[in-house]
Amino acid sequence: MSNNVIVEREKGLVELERRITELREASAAQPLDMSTEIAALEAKYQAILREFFGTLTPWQKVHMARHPARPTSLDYISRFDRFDELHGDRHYRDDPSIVGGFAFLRSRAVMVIGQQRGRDTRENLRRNFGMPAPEGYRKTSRLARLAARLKLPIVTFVDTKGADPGISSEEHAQSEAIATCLQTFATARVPIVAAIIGEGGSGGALALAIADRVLMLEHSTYSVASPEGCAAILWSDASKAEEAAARLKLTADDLRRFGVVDEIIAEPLGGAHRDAEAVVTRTLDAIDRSLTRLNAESPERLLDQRYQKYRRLGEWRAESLAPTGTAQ
Amino acid sequence: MSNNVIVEREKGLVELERRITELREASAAQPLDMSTEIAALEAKYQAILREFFGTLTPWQKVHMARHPARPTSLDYISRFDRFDELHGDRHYRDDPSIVGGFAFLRSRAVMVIGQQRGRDTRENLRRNFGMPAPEGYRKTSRLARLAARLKLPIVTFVDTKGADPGISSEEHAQSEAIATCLQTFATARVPIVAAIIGEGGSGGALALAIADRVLMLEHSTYSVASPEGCAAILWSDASKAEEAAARLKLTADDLRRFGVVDEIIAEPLGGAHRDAEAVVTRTLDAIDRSLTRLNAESPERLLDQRYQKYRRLGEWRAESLAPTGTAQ
Amino acid sequence: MPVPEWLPGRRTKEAAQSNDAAMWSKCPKCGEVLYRRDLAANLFVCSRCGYHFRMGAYDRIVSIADGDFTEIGQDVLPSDPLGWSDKKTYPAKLKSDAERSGLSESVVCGFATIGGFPVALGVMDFHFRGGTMGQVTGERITLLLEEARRRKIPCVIFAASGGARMEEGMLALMQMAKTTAAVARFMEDGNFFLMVLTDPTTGGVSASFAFQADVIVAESKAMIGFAGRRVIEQTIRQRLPDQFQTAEFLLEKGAIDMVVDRRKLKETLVRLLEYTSPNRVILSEATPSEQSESKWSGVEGRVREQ
Amino acid sequence: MPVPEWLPGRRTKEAAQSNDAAMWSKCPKCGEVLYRRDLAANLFVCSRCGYHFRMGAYDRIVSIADGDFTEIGQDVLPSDPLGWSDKKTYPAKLKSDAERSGLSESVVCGFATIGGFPVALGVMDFHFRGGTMGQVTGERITLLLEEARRRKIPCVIFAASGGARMEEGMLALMQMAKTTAAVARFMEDGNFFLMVLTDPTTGGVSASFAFQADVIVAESKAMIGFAGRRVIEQTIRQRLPDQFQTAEFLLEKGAIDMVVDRRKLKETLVRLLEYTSPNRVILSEATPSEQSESKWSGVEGRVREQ
Ligand SMILES: [Zn+2]
Ligand SMILES: [Zn+2]
Repeated sequence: MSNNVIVEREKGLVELERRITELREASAAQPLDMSTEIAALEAKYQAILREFFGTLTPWQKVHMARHPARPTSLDYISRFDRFDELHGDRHYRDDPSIVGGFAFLRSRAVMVIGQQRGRDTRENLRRNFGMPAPEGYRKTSRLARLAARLKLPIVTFVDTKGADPGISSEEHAQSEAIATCLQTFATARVPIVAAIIGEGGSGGALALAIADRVLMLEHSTYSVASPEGCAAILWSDASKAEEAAARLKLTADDLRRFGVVDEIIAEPLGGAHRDAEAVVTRTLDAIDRSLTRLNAESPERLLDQRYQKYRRLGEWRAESLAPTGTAQ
Repeated sequence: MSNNVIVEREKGLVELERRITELREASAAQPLDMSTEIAALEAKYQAILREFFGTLTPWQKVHMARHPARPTSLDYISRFDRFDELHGDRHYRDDPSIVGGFAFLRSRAVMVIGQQRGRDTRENLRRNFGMPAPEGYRKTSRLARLAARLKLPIVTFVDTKGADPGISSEEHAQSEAIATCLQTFATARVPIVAAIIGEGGSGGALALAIADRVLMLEHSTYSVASPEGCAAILWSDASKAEEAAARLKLTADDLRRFGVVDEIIAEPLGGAHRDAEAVVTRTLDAIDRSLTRLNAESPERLLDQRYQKYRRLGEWRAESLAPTGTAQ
Repeated sequence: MPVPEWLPGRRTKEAAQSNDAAMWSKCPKCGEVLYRRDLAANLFVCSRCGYHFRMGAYDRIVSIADGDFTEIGQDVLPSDPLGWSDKKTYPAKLKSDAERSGLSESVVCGFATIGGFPVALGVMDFHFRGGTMGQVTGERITLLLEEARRRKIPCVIFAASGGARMEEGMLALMQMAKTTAAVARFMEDGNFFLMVLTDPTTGGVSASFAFQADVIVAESKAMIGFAGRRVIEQTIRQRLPDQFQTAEFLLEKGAIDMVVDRRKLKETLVRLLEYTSPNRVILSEATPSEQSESKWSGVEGRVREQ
Repeated sequence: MPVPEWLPGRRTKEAAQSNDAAMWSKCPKCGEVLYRRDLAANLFVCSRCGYHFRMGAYDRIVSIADGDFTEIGQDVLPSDPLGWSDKKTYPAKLKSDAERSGLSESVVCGFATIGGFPVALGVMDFHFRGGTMGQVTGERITLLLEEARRRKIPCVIFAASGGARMEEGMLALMQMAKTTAAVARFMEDGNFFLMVLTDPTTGGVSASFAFQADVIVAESKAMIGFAGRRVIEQTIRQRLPDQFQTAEFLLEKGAIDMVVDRRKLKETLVRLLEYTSPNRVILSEATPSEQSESKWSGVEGRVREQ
């Protein structure tokens, strides 16, 4: 993670931040009025912030989405009014890269399920860097089915590079596990709100993102493959990831335009981690508003609208072809 | 299996059978009329058969049920008009101790599922002596759900010492796998006929035996635990298995009386393996008759009758107790 | 825990003696000598090492319900369908277990409120025939589920069982089918089924209604499995690690939802019931026992409103 | 296999050349030189070692349908939502693939009879963009499933796919959601969904409609998985065994129902359709090709009666 382009830029700010802090402390301890100097430094600091983060390229957004300090699913879930974690796929294993359970959000009982990467190396190892195994997707399906039975709305947090690509994941039918997730969310007769809070990588992210309403953080990304994966697939050269990121249209604005994302949650200058408190609150508010609106719908209408929403996604030329042969 | 009491008795018949065959061959090759001698020997043979097998103790029936030559699930399934095996639990493994798939029985499309022990040592190792792992029960549930979706009746063959009691079976939640089987069969909206063809051992057998109609071969056994297991549990002494067998009421007649079994399929003197052809035909006929009758019922009525059938099983004293304390 | 009026006469002798300050038990894990009265006050958990003693059904009900409990199925009593007899007759075994445990069967079923929520409550007790499931066990649990379904209230069952009961043969095994079918009907209507696995839960109970539940909670260190430890060891011809088949092991293997210390159990159940209650509200942060005393409500299905 | 009237002009150049007796292909497995005409007659299976060559969509349809095929969705054609360009523009890639393969997208959908049974038939083709799923792929498959649901007939899909198509970005990925939802609706009505996995089936196709099917058949030795082999090898930093991710491997791992040699495939599909047909009858023991010729029926949903 040390070659994160956002983290690199932030290093340039550290010295300035330190100097402002020192000056403030000095000013407080001494009778000298240093407010002019402080204001000047802060203005400079803000100018640099704007220069560094005012406009982010897709590649920079990829790194923002992966920023080690970016709020993770549990940072959001811990701000719910209450959370009781449920574990396990009931068959083989509890996959720590998926966190889920009952929760109260603004006094509303919900089922919350999120992909959870680690906030340090040790946790990352335990949580497999947020890449779920089939057991994680099966836990997800189980909790979603439970929510549907008990008529609890479902809230998901999406934050994964993708599904785990290891040997045992293949042996345990990763494809089937993801397909079952997709089917479960497509047919669950309760409102579903998904929030793309970090990296939304490929089918492994989509498995938690079929929803009546999809929210996305301003600097999150969501793409058909990771830029590295895309570059490897198309050009057999993962180092062309920046180019791939530019082409993939993986930013919130792009996806809002395509209709993949319904609402964008603003982030502070420099990214969600610079004011996690505010971002989390804003996100939970948006989820709550969405749920209030969705709760007004009948399950039938909800399901039908969900179907139509995904049914319509995509664009194509429709032209009557001169038949190349006449079918019998 | 060499200490099978039925097999031991049969050894005593081999010499007699050999002599009858020899005499027949000699009679055919020579002008001498030996029909009197042959008839005498055959009469003696029949007398011994009756003496050996005319009345079987529960313990002898246990061994008959375990007889290595006794027809197994595949011996029945192979006499269906057609069979296409389906494999796997879609998650982890195909368990060869469960065999299942689409079949035609007397021109009726069905889903057939059976517990399959080996017919020799090598097959027994492959099929885990007919003791299903959780993956086998999950395959069973999957196929039963598939049958219910496609409105195919379900036919099961029960023949197991019990569910596999190994380490990985515990690790893979054997309890959950069996419970899910029970629930699937209890709620499947299609006719179900189960045939207890060999040993019906405990919950591992019941997992395939919740049915609208339960058939049982005359010398099969079906019990809450294997006699060895029962003796070990109650008396910490597996060698008292014969005593346990006598007490457990595990014969077809006992179970017919209790209402656990609906119909008994007769076996030839000496057991099903002495005329497998006839026993298999008789069993398939009985299954076919049952399905014809059950097909006439609506799914709702079928389900309700199935519920009531198991609802009523059991007997108890019902007396008004003087309350030992008054509840609030 | 105040002792409710209805309780005396229903508890095990051992538990009843817990009012006698002079009686003591020794913790089998750490060896600590614990006075019965203190032990009972601490929910039968060793105050030194946290070891969970097996708990009697009525003690359990007192520890979980808000003080109310209306029992059902007491008039359903065991018979002897197989005419079983070994060292003793089966009726004699039943009689001595009844005397020792104060129970008429291995499960006590009824209706109560937990944290103000009306629930159907079934509690198995290892002290009666090792918690084995016989016909009466199955019948009482089925009655409970059917009535809970009628009332549309959650069902909470505490499992503690050595499996199906040998002395009732196949009729005992058939209770797996019967209870499973009753659970399926109960759940199909969208009702909440909450299971608490206590030490030990194995065999026919584990492989039927216990693992059908929506949410499965297990008490710390409880032994839970399908096959008994001895059976597995005989099969594989080696000793199993101590951790095998514990609640903590099962949590890691994904088989259960959570492991809870008994002293936090009521609080946990109340929280879980809150999520699934028709009137979903968050209770105040008061402890469950305080709540349950202040918000006690009758058993007849009145839903707590706020 | 007689060539149906509608076929010419729809096949790949390579396949079309198969009538030219002089053209040959070399078996990549055993090195045998195989004349195209013989290879096509043998369903593109090496007559020496049984190696299954990848098959064009129309060749597949000819080998599976009874001779009839009514295509749908041909007027749904790919666009360039991302304005993609790398070495070539995306439209240019589409154009060259269309020329090379004779296809307008990676899937051909339509209605046919198989062994007399009317079915919805979708066939993916690796020769067009590596069988990747783009918006048109998803739209055509969805149209097929919706119409099959309306007609209440089984749906048979042949998968061959490298996953979701990069050049259409998230709109390609969203086809997983779209097709999955369509499959779910189709299956909820009790219709039969039969999947044939061919070499290779991976990624977004594998992890959506392919593994939702009622019955999953795979062709011998087909490579099937979620992640690509290279990706896994990079992750674990070691070479995978050859057997890994083959159809035979998946059968053992319980992921699929059966592995079938292509030369037995039609026969197998007919058998499977018979079990699930509304008029369940057993066909005579005649071989499928004989049956299909003698029992040909129109495409408009007429159910074969007997
Ligand atoms: Zn202690
Ligand atoms: Zn070859």
